[in-house]
Amino acid sequence: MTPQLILFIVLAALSVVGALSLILQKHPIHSALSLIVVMVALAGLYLLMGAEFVAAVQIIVYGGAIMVLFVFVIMLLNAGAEEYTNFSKLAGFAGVPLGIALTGFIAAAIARSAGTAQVSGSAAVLAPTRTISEMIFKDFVYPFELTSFLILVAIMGAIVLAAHKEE
Amino acid sequence: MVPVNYYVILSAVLFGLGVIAFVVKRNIISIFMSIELMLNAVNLAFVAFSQGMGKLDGQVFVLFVIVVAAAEAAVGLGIIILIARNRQSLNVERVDLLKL
Amino acid sequence: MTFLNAHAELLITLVKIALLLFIVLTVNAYLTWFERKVVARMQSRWGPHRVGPYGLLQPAADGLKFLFKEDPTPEGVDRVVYYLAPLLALALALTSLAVIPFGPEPLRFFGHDIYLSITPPDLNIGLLVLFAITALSVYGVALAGWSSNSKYPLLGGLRSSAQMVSYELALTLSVVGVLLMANSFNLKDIIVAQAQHPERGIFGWNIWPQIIGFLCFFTAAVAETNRVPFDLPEAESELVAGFHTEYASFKFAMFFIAEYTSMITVSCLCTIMFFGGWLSPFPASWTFTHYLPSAILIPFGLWLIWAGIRYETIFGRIILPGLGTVIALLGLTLAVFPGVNSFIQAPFWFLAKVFVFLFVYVWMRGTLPRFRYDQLMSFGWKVLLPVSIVNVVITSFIILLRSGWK
Amino acid sequence: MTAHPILDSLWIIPLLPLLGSATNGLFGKNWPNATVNTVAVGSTGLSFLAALEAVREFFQLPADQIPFVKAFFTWIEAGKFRAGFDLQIDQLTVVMLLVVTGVGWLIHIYSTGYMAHEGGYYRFFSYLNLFMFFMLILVLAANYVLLFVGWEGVGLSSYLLIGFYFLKKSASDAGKKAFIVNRIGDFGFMLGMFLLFRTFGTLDFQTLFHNVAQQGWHREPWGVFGTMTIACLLLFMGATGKSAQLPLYVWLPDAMEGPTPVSALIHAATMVTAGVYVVARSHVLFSLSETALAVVAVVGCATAFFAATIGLVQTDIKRVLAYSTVSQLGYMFLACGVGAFSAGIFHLMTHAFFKALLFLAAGSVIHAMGGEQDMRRMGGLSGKIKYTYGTMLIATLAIAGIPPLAGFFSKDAILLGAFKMEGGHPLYAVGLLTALLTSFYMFRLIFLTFHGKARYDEHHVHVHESPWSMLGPLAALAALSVIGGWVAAPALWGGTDFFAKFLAPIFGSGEGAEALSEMAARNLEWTLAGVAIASALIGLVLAWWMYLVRPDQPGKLAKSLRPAYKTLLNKYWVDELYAAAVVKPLLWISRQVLWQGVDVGIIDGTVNGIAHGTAGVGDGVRYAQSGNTRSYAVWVVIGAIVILSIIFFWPGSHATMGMVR
Repeated sequence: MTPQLILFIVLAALSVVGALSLILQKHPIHSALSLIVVMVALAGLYLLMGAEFVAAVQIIVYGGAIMVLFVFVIMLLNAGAEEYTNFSKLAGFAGVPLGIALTGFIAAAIARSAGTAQVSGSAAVLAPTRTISEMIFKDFVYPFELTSFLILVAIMGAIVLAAHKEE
Repeated sequence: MVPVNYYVILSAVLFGLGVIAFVVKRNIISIFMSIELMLNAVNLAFVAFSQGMGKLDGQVFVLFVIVVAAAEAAVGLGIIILIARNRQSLNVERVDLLKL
Repeated sequence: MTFLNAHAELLITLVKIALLLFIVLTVNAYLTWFERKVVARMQSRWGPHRVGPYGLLQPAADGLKFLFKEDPTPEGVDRVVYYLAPLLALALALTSLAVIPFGPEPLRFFGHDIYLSITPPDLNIGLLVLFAITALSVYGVALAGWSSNSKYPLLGGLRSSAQMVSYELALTLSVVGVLLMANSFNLKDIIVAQAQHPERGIFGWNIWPQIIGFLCFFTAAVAETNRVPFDLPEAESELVAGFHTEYASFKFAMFFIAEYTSMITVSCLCTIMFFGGWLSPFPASWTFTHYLPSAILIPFGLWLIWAGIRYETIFGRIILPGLGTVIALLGLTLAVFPGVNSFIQAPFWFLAKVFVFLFVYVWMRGTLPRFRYDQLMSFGWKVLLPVSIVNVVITSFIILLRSGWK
Repeated sequence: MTAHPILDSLWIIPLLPLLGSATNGLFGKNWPNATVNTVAVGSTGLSFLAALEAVREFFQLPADQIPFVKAFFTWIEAGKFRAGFDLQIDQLTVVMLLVVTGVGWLIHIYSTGYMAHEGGYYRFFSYLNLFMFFMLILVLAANYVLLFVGWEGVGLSSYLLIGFYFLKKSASDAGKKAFIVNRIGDFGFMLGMFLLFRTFGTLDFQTLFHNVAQQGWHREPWGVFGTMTIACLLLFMGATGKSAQLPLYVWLPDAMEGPTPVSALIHAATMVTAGVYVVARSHVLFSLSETALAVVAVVGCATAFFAATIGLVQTDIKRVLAYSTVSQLGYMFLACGVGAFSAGIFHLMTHAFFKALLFLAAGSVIHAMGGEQDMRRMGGLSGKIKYTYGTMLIATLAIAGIPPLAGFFSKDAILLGAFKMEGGHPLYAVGLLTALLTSFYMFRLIFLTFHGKARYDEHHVHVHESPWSMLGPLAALAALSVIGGWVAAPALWGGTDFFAKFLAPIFGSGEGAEALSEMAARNLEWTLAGVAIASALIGLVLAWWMYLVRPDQPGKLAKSLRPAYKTLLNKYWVDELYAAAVVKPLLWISRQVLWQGVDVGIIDGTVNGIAHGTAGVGDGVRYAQSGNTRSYAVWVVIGAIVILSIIFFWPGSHATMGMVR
């Protein structure tokens, strides 16, 4: 039981609990909060793996921007608790076992795989932030530019969608 | 040191939970959030693999995924706002015309 | 004893945390006092002067008041979130202080290096951590506004979340220039990068090349901390008290402390990134400036003694001279022991700069009017963001030129 | 810079008119006439100049480079079949090229004056340029496929131009008629191409003829229907369609519904001669089949006489010219049939000149008469429109075969060829008679139109001379009709039979070089020429006597042999015959069988059946498409699981998702 393992277990448990409560909570805000918990926990896991930059971005973008947007929209639309309708039960009946089955499959596949590789937790060794930036701006420069274009389009789309129609 | 598989199994579990959430939730926003959850699970797997292989491509890819997720959130929430305006409801059961 | 040696790092960190918390909370308390005094002077009033000499005990009184007031929980609030919000706000605000380095070289203590920051000084992503925390600190306000189940707080929450998300972009972008110049996220490196030419002193700081970046950053930071002139979330004239309308007594105090703490954090950030952190403004060769702290403290202590003797209340006549003596002695010590003197330089300058920024905060509070909401938004998106982007472009271009198109 | 820039880029010649057509057709709608003129006339003029330059360069080519073939790009390639966009230029092409571009250009200029007051000005010129393009493709093509492209293209533009006044029922009907009749011919033409390809494995002229020569294809004697004969006959079928020979001539007279310049350019000078061109082009094949040649000769001869007889009684000035065109084309085919190809081409050229001139002059007359086309309401115009009269008179003399005008030499050459061919005397006799008839009805036209007393209402119709834009081309064509013949003036007339020599490399100097002693040949030619001139003069005098001296004669004559007159007047009831024999049955079949039976019954039935079936299936499947997002999600999950399980439980699969070291 190295301290990393303890940390891992704690964070993993946190994330799983968060995901569960995302499902069980009736009110969207609570779901959002639990999702934020999951994300923070994942950021912790990234740190644990030494991917500090990803961890920071995870919190800044996911936690600080995307989820804020969600919360903002929920507050804006004043969304209430979920209501039950007949079909949804059926979907639940079908979906829950299926999801479990899916999880089981993937887990089993991993179990079958001969993966015993250890994650090197030392961040300083990799100094990833610099390397990552170099990769982004050298090897992945075209995808990078593409994403910038994607964002531009998304912005325009969002504006067009949410803009009030002029009567 | 933690074996990579732990991380990957965790991501699998989270993904499965995301799927279940997608199927079970009724509120559009919650469903959207479950999609984000799945994305996060995948990201976790990416980072785990990249660390395990000692290559950073996985992390770079995660960054791209995050960017795409941001864009998706922007547009998706815009659509959701529209739906809420036109349908006065956020329940997917009531939004089954596949159009606004 | 073995236990101590085994877990020395852990213990030291815990002690440091406790110490920092104590200091920060006290500073917060007296920051309120300072603010009230300064604003009063600006409005040619006395400000607090009943409780204690010069009203020095006013913060303590306020603290007691917060503790003992009734703490009602309104009907129909979402309890979990309602209680969570202030905790979140305060916790995040305090956490952000953890990465701030107050001085370069460690304190030797029983064979342990004790750095003047809670996190180890080689934290590569210090700045990112700060931004992450800032990003999360939206939730405190937003959730508070939502969970109160009341319209003014809701509006306040909406405003604050929108405002914070918008200004966060400018905040982050305006720093990129500095990062490019230091090419590191490490706060320590950023400071060190400004000391490349020790003989230049103040002219080596980032403020000169990054003046635009600084202006953007400071503006955005003020907006992030919901201070005047960007305090719309708690605009009392339109929203009663904004997001914390429904909060009373200590939960309100939490928001209060969180706000002032984030003020301190922002001041620290400005100091570190643009004003050379703990660096002295004078060229390194001017060693005599090392006596500046004592040169300030001793006269101040003497003045305090002199003024204290002539204070009207007995209590004051007892307290103030004592305080003055302490300060004067402190100055004297600094002057006498060269080791202490050289060690104290960095923290001294750091705190001095932070103090200046805090004063600027108060100053603005005293002078500037509040923005209108649409003005706020358009300013953030149409002025701040583009300007900071332009700043980034120019900076990187110049750096590229310097490096000779490598 | 190569020695022959234009030859290396021959495509420029057809391209220019195409550009003009495109420009006018796309943008010309709102342009002033002047602009449209500039584009249309300019493009054709430029291509005329290019053609001249090309010819100049052609003459400088060394003999071994003739014919000059240039492949620009491969158009169709399937198996061993290749049809390229290859252009070719040889002596024959040179003649056609000059005729087409030159006459075409003149007629463009003329049209600017003639069409000035018509609607759809830009449309007209767009079509006209389009025609030029296709005609040039036809002429320059180096293989049958490309030639067929031009062939169909000119058919199309002729259809468009005949139906130019598409609001007039008769015009659109005439257009359709021309199109359909031509299709019949094209059908044969295509069959011929297929047969040729199947036999020789290529459709490029040079390779094809070369193969023929290589395989030492023996000449198929009379009455033998070998491959070559059938192929030639099929090709000739196409030619009859395009060149309005029996039995497919019916469309040409109706084609006069189109504007007069169109009649001049397409239905007199160029397009209708395409058939002759094709026959001449594939003379190698024809000369290998006596049967085919005989058929060509007979058909040509018959058509010539037949059309001439009809022309005798027509009263519409343009229709007279139309029938004369048909009969002149008959002459050309006669020439080809008797193997006097160069004579045929020669007549083609001269005919292009004076027939175009005739039509243009007639157009000028109609223009002067304000749209009147019936000769019975004209007369005495000679004084009023002198230039038109003069030019038209020249043309008439030329076509009638009065020396030394162009028509005389060409017609003389043809008759000579016919006479020299063994067993050709009947053909010669009919040809001679036709010549007489020709001169008769042509002068009848002249006298009815320009002489005698005016038979029109002076008050309503005020005759006026046409603008110079119309008279200029008339003058130019008149000059050509005069001197055009001298290029082929035989030694007999002190000329050096340049034309035949020029074309000799293609057709061989064979024709007319029978074993006749020089002296005998001279005498023969003298006699024949004399006879021809005499017949022409007889026709002239006859017309003069009947229509000027005793204007009451024609009426009497018509009464006295009423049935013959009726027959001629109704063009031997050929149209009615076709209507009864072909059109009605076709209509019946298409209405009863194709429409009611096939279309409604089978096709619609199938389509509707499919539609109903689909709808039914849709009704069934609809329930899967609940539109509920989450149900879709469930389906996706199921699919994922299925795929995973396949990957997973596949025998011997080691699907792993973790780290594989």
